[in-house]
Amino acid sequence: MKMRKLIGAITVAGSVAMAVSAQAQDIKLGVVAGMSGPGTSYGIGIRQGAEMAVREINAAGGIKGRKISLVVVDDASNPAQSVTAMQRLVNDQVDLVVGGWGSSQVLANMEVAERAGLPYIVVGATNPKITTEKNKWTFRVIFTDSVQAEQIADAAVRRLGMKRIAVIHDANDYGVGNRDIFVASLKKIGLDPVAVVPYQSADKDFTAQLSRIREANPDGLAIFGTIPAAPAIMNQARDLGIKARFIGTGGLANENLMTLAPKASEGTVLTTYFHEDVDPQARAWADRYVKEFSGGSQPPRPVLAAWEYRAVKFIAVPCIESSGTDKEKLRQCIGRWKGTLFSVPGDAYFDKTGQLVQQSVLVEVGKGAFQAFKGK
Amino acid sequence: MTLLAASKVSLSFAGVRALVNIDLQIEEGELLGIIGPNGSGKSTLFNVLSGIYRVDQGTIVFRGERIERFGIAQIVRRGIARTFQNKRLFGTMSVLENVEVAAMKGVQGSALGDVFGLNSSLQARKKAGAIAERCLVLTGLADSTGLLARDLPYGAQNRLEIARALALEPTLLLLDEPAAGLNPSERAELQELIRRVHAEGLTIALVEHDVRMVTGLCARAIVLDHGEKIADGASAMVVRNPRVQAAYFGEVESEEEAHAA
Amino acid sequence: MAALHQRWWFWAATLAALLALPALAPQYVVHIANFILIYTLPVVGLGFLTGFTGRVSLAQGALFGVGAYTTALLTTKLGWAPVATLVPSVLMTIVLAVSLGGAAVRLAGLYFVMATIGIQQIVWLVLMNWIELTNGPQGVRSIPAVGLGEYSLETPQQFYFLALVAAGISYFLAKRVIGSRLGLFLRALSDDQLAASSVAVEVGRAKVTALALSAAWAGAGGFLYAHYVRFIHPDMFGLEPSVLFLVMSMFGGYRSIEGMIVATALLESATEYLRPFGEFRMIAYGMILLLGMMFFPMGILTLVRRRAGAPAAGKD
Amino acid sequence: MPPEKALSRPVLSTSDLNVHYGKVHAVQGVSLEVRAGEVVALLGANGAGKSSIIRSLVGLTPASGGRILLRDRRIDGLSSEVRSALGMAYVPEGRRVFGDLTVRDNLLMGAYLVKDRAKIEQQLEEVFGLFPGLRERHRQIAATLSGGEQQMLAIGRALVREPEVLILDEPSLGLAPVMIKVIYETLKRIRERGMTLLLAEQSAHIALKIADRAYVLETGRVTYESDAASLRSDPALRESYLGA
Amino acid sequence: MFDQLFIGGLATGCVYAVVGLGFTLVYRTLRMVNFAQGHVFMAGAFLGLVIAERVHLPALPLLFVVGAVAFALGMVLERLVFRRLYHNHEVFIVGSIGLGIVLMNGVRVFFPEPVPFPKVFGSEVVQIGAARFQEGYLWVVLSTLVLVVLLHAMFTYTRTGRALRAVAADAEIAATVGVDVKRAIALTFGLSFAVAAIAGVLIGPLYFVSFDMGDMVGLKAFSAAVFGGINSIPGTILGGLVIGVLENLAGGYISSAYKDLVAFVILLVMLIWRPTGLLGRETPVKV
Repeated sequence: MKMRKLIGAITVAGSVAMAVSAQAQDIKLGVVAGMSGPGTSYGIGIRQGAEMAVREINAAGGIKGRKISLVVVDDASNPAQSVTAMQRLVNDQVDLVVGGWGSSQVLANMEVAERAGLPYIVVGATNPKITTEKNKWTFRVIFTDSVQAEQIADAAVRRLGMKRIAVIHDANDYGVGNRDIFVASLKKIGLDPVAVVPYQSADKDFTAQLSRIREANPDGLAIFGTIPAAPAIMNQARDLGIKARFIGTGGLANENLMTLAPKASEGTVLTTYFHEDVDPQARAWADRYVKEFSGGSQPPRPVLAAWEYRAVKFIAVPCIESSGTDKEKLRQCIGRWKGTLFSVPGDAYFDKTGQLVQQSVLVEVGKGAFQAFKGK
Repeated sequence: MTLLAASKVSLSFAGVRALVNIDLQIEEGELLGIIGPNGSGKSTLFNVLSGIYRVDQGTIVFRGERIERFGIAQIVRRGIARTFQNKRLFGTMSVLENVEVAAMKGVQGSALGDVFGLNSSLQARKKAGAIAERCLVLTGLADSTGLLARDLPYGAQNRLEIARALALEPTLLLLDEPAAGLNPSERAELQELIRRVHAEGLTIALVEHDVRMVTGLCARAIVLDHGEKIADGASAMVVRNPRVQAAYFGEVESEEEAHAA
Repeated sequence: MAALHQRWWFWAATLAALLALPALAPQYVVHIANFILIYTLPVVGLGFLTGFTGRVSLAQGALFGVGAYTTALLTTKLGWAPVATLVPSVLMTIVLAVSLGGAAVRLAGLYFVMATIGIQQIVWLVLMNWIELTNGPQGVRSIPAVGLGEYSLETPQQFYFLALVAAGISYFLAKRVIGSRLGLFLRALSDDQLAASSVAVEVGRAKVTALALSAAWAGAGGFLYAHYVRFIHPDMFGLEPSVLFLVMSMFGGYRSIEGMIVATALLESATEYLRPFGEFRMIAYGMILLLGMMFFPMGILTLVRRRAGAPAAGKD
Repeated sequence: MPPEKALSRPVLSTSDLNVHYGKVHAVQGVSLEVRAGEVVALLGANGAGKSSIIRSLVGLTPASGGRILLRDRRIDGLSSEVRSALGMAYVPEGRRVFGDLTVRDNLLMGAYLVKDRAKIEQQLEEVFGLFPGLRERHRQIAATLSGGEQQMLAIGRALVREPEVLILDEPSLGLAPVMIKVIYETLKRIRERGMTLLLAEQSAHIALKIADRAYVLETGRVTYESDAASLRSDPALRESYLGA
Repeated sequence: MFDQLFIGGLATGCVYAVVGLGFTLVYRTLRMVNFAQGHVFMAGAFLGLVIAERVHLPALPLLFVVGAVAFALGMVLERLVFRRLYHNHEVFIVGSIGLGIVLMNGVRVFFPEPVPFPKVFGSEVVQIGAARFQEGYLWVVLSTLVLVVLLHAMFTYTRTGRALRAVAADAEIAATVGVDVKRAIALTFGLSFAVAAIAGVLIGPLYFVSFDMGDMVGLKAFSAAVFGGINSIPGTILGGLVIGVLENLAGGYISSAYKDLVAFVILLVMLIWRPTGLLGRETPVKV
C-alpha cells in the first residue's frame, strides 16, 4: 500500500505543472501545511478537511458551474520552507489560500501572501501577531492564544476553583505566547502562578521541570504544549506524585492525548476548536469525516480537520459565490463575513484585524474521550 | 664563523634515547655530511634543528640566537630550510605553486591586499614569482612548472623539494636523505645540483645513508650511532675511524663467528 | 567543463541567461533562484574550510543565522537602515565564529567536526532561549526590505538583482582569495600541514583566517536571507541547513567554486522538485545524500568531468 | 628435518615482482626465493624497496605485477589473513604491537588461527621460554613496554602459531645496541630450531651475522645476490656501503 | 529534589552512555563518526514495539531479540552501505546523516505519530528517599550495568572480542595474524546497532516512541562519547552518566531553558581543553 502511495506521489509531482494549465477555468484553492516534518499529523488533517469540502462542493456542481481544484503544498513544518511553499501558491495563481499550520510557519509565509495580495485564511496558528490591522490579506478562524489562554485562566480560577496554579510550557512561540497571556490573565484576577517552567519541544524527560513544580505544590497545572510532550508531562507528573489537575489550550486538543496518557489525562480541562457534542451538525460531520478517512496512514481526528473544512465550506466558498475570484473583492467579502458554524456556539464574525470572533468550547477528558465540560 | 652551534642536545621518546648529548657546529659556507646507520638519530637531529621536535636538554644557537624553543615556522623565518626524507610535497598543487608558497616568505604585503589587488601586494607576488622561477631553473624543473607535483616522476619530486627549500632563501639548508630511492644517474644529477647550490654560497647540512656520496661532496662529516656523535672530522678520515666501521659493519667479527660455530 | 570555462562566450551566455531570468521565468522560479543565489554565499564560504583546509564544519547554518539575526535585530529593534547593517552582520559572524571555533579549528579534522556540532547546537539553543534579545521561538518579523535610495527591493524579481550582484561579488572575491597567497597557503596546508609549516606558512593563523572567511561569507549570506524572507526563526538555522550547506559544498567536488555553485543550484532545485512527495520527500532527500556519498564521494560533478575526459579534480 | 632435502625446496618465492605507489615504481621485477630452514636477508638503503617487497609478500600492498608463491601455491591475489592462515608470519617495521591489549592478549592474537586451546598454551610457554621478560609482564598493556620488549612481543606474536616462514621488517630499527644483540641472539635460536626466516635490514652487518644468503637492493632492483659468508668478506659490499 | 533529579539524570545518562557506546565502537575501529546512531536507537525502539505488540515477550527475551535483529541489520548495512563510505570522514559523516534521515522518515511513514510502548518493564512507581519514579528507570540502570559487564567480558575474554580490539588498535597487523578485518568491521557495526537498539527498547516504555526521538539523543550521546573519550568504552559510559546527571541538575536548579546547552558546552570545552576526552588516549593533534 505504501508503495502505491509512493508511485502516486511521483505521478502527482510530475503532473502538478500540467494540471495547472489544463484546468485554467477552475477556481484554485491553495492549501499550505506541513505534510512532512513535526507537524505532519496536523498537516494531513488540514489536507483531509480541504479534500472533503472540495469533494462535496464539486459533487454538488461546483461554484456557479466552476469546479474547485485543490493545490496542496508541503512546507515541511519548517518556517524557511514555508516561505517557498507560499511563493509556489502565488506562482500557481491560486485564488485564495486556506491553511497554514504552526505560528512560525504562518508568520513566515504570510509575508509572501501580503506582498502578493492573496487572501489567506489561517486555520492552524494561534500567535496573536498574525492578525493585526497591518496585515490586511490575512484572516484567521482559529482562536488566538490570547482568547484561549484568557478563557482557560478564567475557568481555572472561577469554575475549577484552583488557587495554586503552576505553568509548564513549550519554549516555542505557541507555548510562550500562551504563557504570557495566561499569566497576565491570572494576575488580573489576582493570582500569581506558583511556578513557571519551560521545556523544549524535543524533550522526553521532564523530571527536572516537574521536580520544581512538585516543590511548589500546585493544585492546578497548566500545560501549554503539544503532542507528544504534553501527555508525557502528564504521565511523568503522576509518576512523581503530582496530583494537580491539568488544564490547557488547543495544543492539547488532539485525541492522541488520551492514547498516550490514558490514565493521567483524565479530568484535564481545555479549550478546543471543535467538539462533536456541541451540536448535532458537528456530530454528523464528524461521523462522516471519520468514515471517509479511516484506513489512512493516521487515524482520522475530526478536531484537526474541522477548521479547514469549516473555513472552506462556510466562509471561502460563499464568498467566492458572491464576489467571484477578484482578490480585492474576495478579501472584502471575507472581512464582512458573519454567520454560524457547527460546533461554534452563537454567531461568529471577523474583527478589524481579520480575527474571527467566536465563542470557544471547553472540554474535559473523561473515559478516554473529550466530553463537553459540564462544570459550573 | 660558526653559523649554528648545538651543544649537549638530548631527546628521548618514551624512554628511548634518540639523541644523547650531541654537540654540533656548522660553519658558514660549509657542506657538512651527517652519516650513521639506520636509526642512529640523523633524521631526529634534523627534526630538532627545524623545530619539529623540542629538545629535552641542550641549546641550539643559530646566528647568535637561541632557537631550541622555537616553532617550525619561526625557525624557517630565521633562515633554516629543510627537505624531507619521504617527500612531503603539496601533491595537488602545481610545481610552480609548490615553490611559490615558499617564495612568499621573503616578500611583503598582506593576504587581503592580494584579494583586493593592492599595488604593493602585486609587486610582492611578482617578486615571489621571480624567486620561484629562479629556483626552478636552478633545479632543472623550469619545463614542468604547470604539472601537479604528484604527477612528477620520483627523481624530479626530489629536486622539487630542494627547489622549494631554496625558495625560502635560507642561510642554512638541511637535506634529509635526498638520494633515497634514486637510481645512479639521478643520484649523479642530484650530486651535481647540491654542488651547484653550495657553490652559490649556501651552507648545507646533508644527511645521507650513502657514504660515498658524502665523501664525494662534503669536506667534513659527523657520524651518529644510537643517538650519539661518534666521530667528527674530515669525511675521508671519518669513515676509516674504527668506531664508524664498527657501527656499519659490526664489532669484532671473530666473536660473532665464535658464536655461530 | 574545463574547456568551457575558458571560452568567453560561455561566460557571456551564462551572464545573459542570468540577467534575463526574472523577465522570462515565473515568479516562483525567480524565488527559487534567489534562494540559490543566497545559499551560494554560505556554501562558497564553507568551501574555504572543506576544500582548502580539509576541515568540515557543521556549524555553517548557525553562522548564517548569526548574520541574519544581527541585521534583523539591528533593523527592527534599533531602526538601522538595512544597508548599514551589512558590515556589522559580517563582523559579528566573524567574531562569534573565531571566538567559539578559533581554538577548535587547530584540531585535527574529525575533532573539528565534533566541535562544530557543539557550536551549531549552542548557537541554536541561544537563539531559541535568549528571548529578551532574539524573541526566541517567536522569531523576528517585519524585517525591512533592502532599499536603494527611494527604491526598495520587495518582490522576488527586484530582489533577484541584488542577490545576483551579491553572489557575483562573492564568487569573484572567493576566486581572488583562492588565487591569493592565502589561498596558496590554505591549499598547501590541506595537502601537508608539516610541509606547509616548514615553508614558513603560519598554519594556525591560516586556519583561523579560513574560518573567519567562511564566517564572513556566511554572515553576508545571512544578511541577504533576512532581508529577503523578512521573517526569521531559530529553526531556519539549525543543524538541517548546516548539513545542507556542507553537502552543497562537497557535492561540487571540494575545490571548485563553480562546482559548489552548480551543486547548490542542483540540490536546491531537487529539494523543490521533491516538495509534492509529502512524507516521502525527506526519504528521497536522505537517499540523495547517502547515494551521492556512496557513489560520488568526490562530488557529483566529478561524473560530468569524467565524461568530459578531463582529469577529476579532487584531493585523493 | 634433514637439511639437505629442506634446502632444495623454496618455501617462499617471487618472480618478476613489481610494486607501484601511484607513479612511483618501488619494486621493479624482483625475483627471490627463500628455501626451507634458510635465513635470507634483504639488504639496502632507505627507499631501496625492502619494505615494499615485504609488504607485498604479506599482502598489505598489492603487487602490480609478477607472482608470489608459498610452497607451490600462488598467493599474490590472496588477502593478508588468508596468507597468514597458509603459514606466513610477519614482524612489521616499527613493531606495531596492539597497544591497547595486554602482552598475553597480543600473543593470543598471534595464535588467532589456532583453535586448540591446549596447543595455544603450549605455544605461549615456548614464546615465554624464548622471551622470559614477556612472561613477567604478561598482564601489562603492550603500549607501556619498552621498544625492545615490544620488538620481542612482535616476534613472539608472529611465532606463537609456528609459521612456515617468519618475515621480519627491520627488526633492529630504533633499538639500543644491547637490545639489538638480544633480538638477534633470539633470532639465531629460532633459526636453530629450523625456522625459515626472511629479514629486511638496512644495517647489513647485523643481518649478515645470521643470514645464509642475502639480496642487495637498490632503487627497487636486486643488484647483488650471494651467500652471506662471501658477502661478509666481500670488499665489494663494503665498497657499496661505506665507500671505504 | 536532588534525589529525583539525580536518579532521573542517571537513567537518561545510561541511555546516552549506551547509545554513545555505538559511536565509540565504530570510532575506535574506523576513526569515523556514524551520525545515524541516534536513529538506530529510534529504530530499535520501534522494532521492540512491533515485536512486543505481535508476540507478548517478557522483558529480557524482548531485549535479546531486538538486540539480535539490530545486530543483523547492522551487519547487513555495513556490507551494503557503510562499506562504501570509508573514503574519508567527511563522506562518512554526510552519508551517515543521509542514512539517518532515511531511517527516521522511513519509520515515519508507518508511525507518523508518537505511540505508547507496552509496559514490558512494569509500571509500578517506586519510591527511593524523596524520589519517585517508574520501575522502568531501574531497568534502564540495571540493564546498562549488565550490558556493560557483558561487553567488557566479551572484549576481554573471548577470541572475537580480542580480535575486535586488535582491529581497533591496528587493522593492518590484525589482518596479518589472520583476522578477517572486513568481518570484524561488520561485527563492530552489528554491535553498535545492537546496543543502540537495546537502549531504544529500554527507554520506550518510559516515554513514548516517536520517529524523531533519536535526533537529540544521538547528539547528546555523541557529546557524551567525546567528553569521556570517544575511543574509550569506560570513558563513554562515564561521559554519558555525567552529562545525563549534570543536565538534569542544571534543568532543575538553573533553568530548563538551557538544560540542553549543558551537553554541548561540555563538548566544546572538552574538545578544546583535552580533545581525547577524560579517559581517551590517542593524540589527535598532529605536528
